[in-house]
Amino acid sequence: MMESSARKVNKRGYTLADLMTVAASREVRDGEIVFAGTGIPMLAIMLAQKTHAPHLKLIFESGTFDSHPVALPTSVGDPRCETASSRSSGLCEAFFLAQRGYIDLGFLTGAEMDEYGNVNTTVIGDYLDPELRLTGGGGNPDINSFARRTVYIMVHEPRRFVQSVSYITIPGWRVKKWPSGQCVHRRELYGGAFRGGPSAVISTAGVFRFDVETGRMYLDTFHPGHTPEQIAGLCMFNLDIGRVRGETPPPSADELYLIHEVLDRDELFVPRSAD
Amino acid sequence: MMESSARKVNKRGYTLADLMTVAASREVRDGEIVFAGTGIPMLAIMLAQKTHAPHLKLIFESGTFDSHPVALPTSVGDPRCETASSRSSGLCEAFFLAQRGYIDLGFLTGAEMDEYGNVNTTVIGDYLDPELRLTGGGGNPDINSFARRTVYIMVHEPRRFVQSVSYITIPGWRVKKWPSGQCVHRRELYGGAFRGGPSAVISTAGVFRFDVETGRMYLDTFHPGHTPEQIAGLCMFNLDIGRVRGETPPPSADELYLIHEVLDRDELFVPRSAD
Amino acid sequence: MSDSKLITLSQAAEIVRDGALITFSGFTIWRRPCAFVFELIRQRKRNLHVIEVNSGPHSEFLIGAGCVSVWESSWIGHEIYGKFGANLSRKIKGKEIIYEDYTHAEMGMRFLAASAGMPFMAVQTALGTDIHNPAYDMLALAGLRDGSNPKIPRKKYDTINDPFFSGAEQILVPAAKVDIAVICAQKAGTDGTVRIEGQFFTDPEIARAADVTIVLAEEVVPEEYLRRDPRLNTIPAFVVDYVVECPYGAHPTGMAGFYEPDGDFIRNFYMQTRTQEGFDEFAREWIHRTTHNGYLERLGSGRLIGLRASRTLGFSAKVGKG
Amino acid sequence: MSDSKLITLSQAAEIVRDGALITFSGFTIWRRPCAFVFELIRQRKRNLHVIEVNSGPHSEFLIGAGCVSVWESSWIGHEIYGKFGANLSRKIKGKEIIYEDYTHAEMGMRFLAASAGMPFMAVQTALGTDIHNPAYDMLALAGLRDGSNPKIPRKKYDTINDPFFSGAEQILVPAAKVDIAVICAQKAGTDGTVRIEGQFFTDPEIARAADVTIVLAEEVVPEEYLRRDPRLNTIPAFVVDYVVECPYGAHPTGMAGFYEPDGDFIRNFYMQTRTQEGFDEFAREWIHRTTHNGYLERLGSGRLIGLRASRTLGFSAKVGKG
Repeated sequence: MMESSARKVNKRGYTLADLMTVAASREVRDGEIVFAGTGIPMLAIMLAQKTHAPHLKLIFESGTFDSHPVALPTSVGDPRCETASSRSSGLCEAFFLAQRGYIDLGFLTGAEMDEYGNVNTTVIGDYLDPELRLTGGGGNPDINSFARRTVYIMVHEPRRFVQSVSYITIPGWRVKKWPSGQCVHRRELYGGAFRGGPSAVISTAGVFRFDVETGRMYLDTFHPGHTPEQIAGLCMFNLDIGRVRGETPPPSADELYLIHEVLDRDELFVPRSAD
Repeated sequence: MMESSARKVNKRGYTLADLMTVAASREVRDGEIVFAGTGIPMLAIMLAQKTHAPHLKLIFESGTFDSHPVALPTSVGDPRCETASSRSSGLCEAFFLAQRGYIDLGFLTGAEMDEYGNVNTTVIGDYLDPELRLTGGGGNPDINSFARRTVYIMVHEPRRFVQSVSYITIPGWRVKKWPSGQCVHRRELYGGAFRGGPSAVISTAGVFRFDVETGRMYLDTFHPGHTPEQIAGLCMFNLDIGRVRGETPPPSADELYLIHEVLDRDELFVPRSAD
Repeated sequence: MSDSKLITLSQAAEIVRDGALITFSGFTIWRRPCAFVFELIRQRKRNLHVIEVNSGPHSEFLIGAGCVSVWESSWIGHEIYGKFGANLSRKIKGKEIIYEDYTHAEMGMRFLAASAGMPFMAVQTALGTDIHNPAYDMLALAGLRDGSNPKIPRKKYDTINDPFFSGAEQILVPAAKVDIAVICAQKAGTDGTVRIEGQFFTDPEIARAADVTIVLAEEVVPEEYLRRDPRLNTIPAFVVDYVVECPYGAHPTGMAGFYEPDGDFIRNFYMQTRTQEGFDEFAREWIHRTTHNGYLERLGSGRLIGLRASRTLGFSAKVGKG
Repeated sequence: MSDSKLITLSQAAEIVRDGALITFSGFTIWRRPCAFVFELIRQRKRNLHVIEVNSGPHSEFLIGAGCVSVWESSWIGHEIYGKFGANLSRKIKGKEIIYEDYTHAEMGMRFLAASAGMPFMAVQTALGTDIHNPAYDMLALAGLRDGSNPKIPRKKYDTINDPFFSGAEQILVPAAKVDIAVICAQKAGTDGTVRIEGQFFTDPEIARAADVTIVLAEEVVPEEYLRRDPRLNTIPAFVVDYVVECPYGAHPTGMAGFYEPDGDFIRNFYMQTRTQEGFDEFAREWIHRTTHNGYLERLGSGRLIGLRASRTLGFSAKVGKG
């Protein structure tokens, strides 16, 4: 996903992929139960487990709970997910736990998002007459619905940060109330099942958060080489940049060592820098 | 349950308990999936497995499927139920299978039954103001609801073969339609979930079956020493004795050997004869 | 974090508030947390709402001691060691307890629903029986379905016509939400992973259904050992809040692979406690003014050795009436 | 009776009628019954209604070959070896296939409901998304929800207000009833007992949900061996109707403990089959006018050995991209 830019090392000695992985890992709090997808999310979680969150519990929707992989799984069906887990079972039990409220944090990747954090992974164009059919939702809508917080990893391009997604696959902060399709706050629709929603987006340009009341995205930190105004220009909606805190904190030497020499030595998800 | 009469051996060399166990075992057809309770039912099933129904599959609601116990379990939670089973799990999975329609035959014991095969194991007297509270239903209503046929083992006394049970714990052929409580045929109430109902009662006096259309019990065979008329006198309802086929066939030497020398050597459920 | 889950039996019982909705592991006379129940009685808990798939000796202890105000289940008895629950029976006759009847499948699905964050599940069992008699919604008659306790459903059951296939009427049974689940198991890891040997009954469901899950383990073992084969584990560590190492914690009920039910003990209890006076005498002898260790000493080594299960068979080759 | 369940791959595929509702084991690129799917394609099955928790290479084979008229699932792709389902995507754009979208949790609960004889199950997921857009009930738009096929529900989903607790709106998802489930597993006993190693995904549920359950096993082993430890078995023998011994039956998807997914094969397939012509060429090379044994010979021993999982680890220490 980040192949074009990922190997470009900046003058500080780390790549954009490094920065994003570390920023994502910092979203995890110690002791949390984290529902993981594959790719950078899994790498970020494993990095957190080896740094500030040694007691996080990693759950895969394929059915393994509290895993401690020794080899990086590249998909959630991989038996590498089972290593040293507390229990290995199946998908239904994973979603029993999730719907019951055990999940603190979900980690997802998104292709297209609107300012309320609604995500489309289903279709480009009209659902009934598509330009391009994509993967569909899989477990992503579930993880987001059941978790207290969801963090997204995204490539930052205007066509991905849109005014309105053509199909809501994964619910954000303002969603559609059926049968009318009227747009309402997530809390209103979920009622007693409301636990939270998208909490952060780590894009190739910055880190974004959401105002829980308005449901709107705002810029929290910008990555080195970007400015808030330039990032606003990379969004098709009116991005709130009034709450920006500054630059995204850089990776530490320890984090970089763990990413490249321990967790992803085979460069499955994060390539080493080109120099 | 049959302690008073069980040791009385008749001139043919077997006891009433032997005759009942064998009659019960003959209700099993080869290859059937049988949901077993404990006591004489379990003994009867294991006898069938060792005689004419070697391919029957024994299920316990505690969660073991297709068991081949080497030691007689005395309750369904007993680890003796797990021996050589195809899978060991829990109660929910047992009832998933049962409700899905996998069960051919259920084997139960009953304390009080009416002419439609409705059984009360909950209370003597008024449910709201009981003379004596009994065990309650447990899995018995479920086994009977889900199985194609249910066979009961019962002591034959007039107070147990009643005109009307004070509380229907296990449904028979004519049951109550709520909220009115109007009496309707089981098929009408169960609709698409209808699979059958009580198919036989093995009492200490004879073997009884049910007319599926009227739902009424009739005498099929009478045990040696009884007559149809005398058995009718042991029922508080008007027993149909017009379809009686004759005497209950006696146990074979092979069956008696299996009961006493192989399956129940410790006389847990069927005592040896007193002489 | 590892060690923080390990507490004592008496600390564990202190977690249970008067009036709590509580459920227990096991099935009839197997793996019931009797040591925990004895401690609840010693601590003189009151107004417990016991809700479980079925009841056995442990429930009879608790009911006989007057700790229970609501019994919600499907069955009570002692299998071949006692025909019914004499204490529940006496309390019902004396109108000292509220009772609510379901079936095994209904109770199993009720716990499954609660354990999966679902408000109900559909079943088609016991249609036409008095279990569904609308006049017998006992918690409603007692005024307990007014929503003041958010874990108690507003109805015993509801019906709906299947909108997808047959149109046939379905029974909806409400989730069995509980404050506390107490599970008696063979092995627990130091982080809480539970490995149940033999049938696991409805224990995975009750563990997830409860707000607080307490495990009494015959053996607390290093977590790493259990994690070598996660497919054999029954309950993931993070579902378990507290672990108590409590050998013979299920006595007089049985523990697959460890010990048989103590049939003589259960039969004597059943016979002795047909009256309240008998129960009180039993409680003075076996429960009050002692501890779990004192109880085991009173039983004596010989008796415990006699109940031993073979580690090869998983049950005793000697105790016939297991 | 023991041996009667053992049949050949081609006999197994013959059981599938044109138009059947069919589902498959596994998860994305793991344990998908590809050898069976290739045989379905050779036998030129038509109008299959594929319904599964998620789709992977096996579904893409079947869809590309024109065997599928309805795709009902939540996801399709090849994980890191291919971004989406190029064949499904092409057929959707060309309006050659009917598609219906749910989520993983919804599909899991749909199979659980069917496997438990329930018409529906309640979930609270994906509220407010277009997955629940009433205008997107695609089977209804195609006229397939008229009751003429009793396994197809009359609605995509329904809603109900929880009558027991909060009163909140619940989504009812209908049971996923299927004619045939095909399961690719590590081990099956001669009577049909299935032992799945690694995560079992939704395989126990699909096995019970189907009218006919067919198992492709890497190894068919004596039933007695599996019955020594029934807690490790995943599906009871009587749920399985037919067993096919079929080594590498999941290739190019992976089999925990036996072999890794063949990433190169999947990536090449994904790249090659962006067009129908590309698919047809792939099918000529790998599917038609051959057998499963021929396919394995074409792959070659070296390739298969290279995919081997370590029997100690359960995965390959060499193949990084497992």
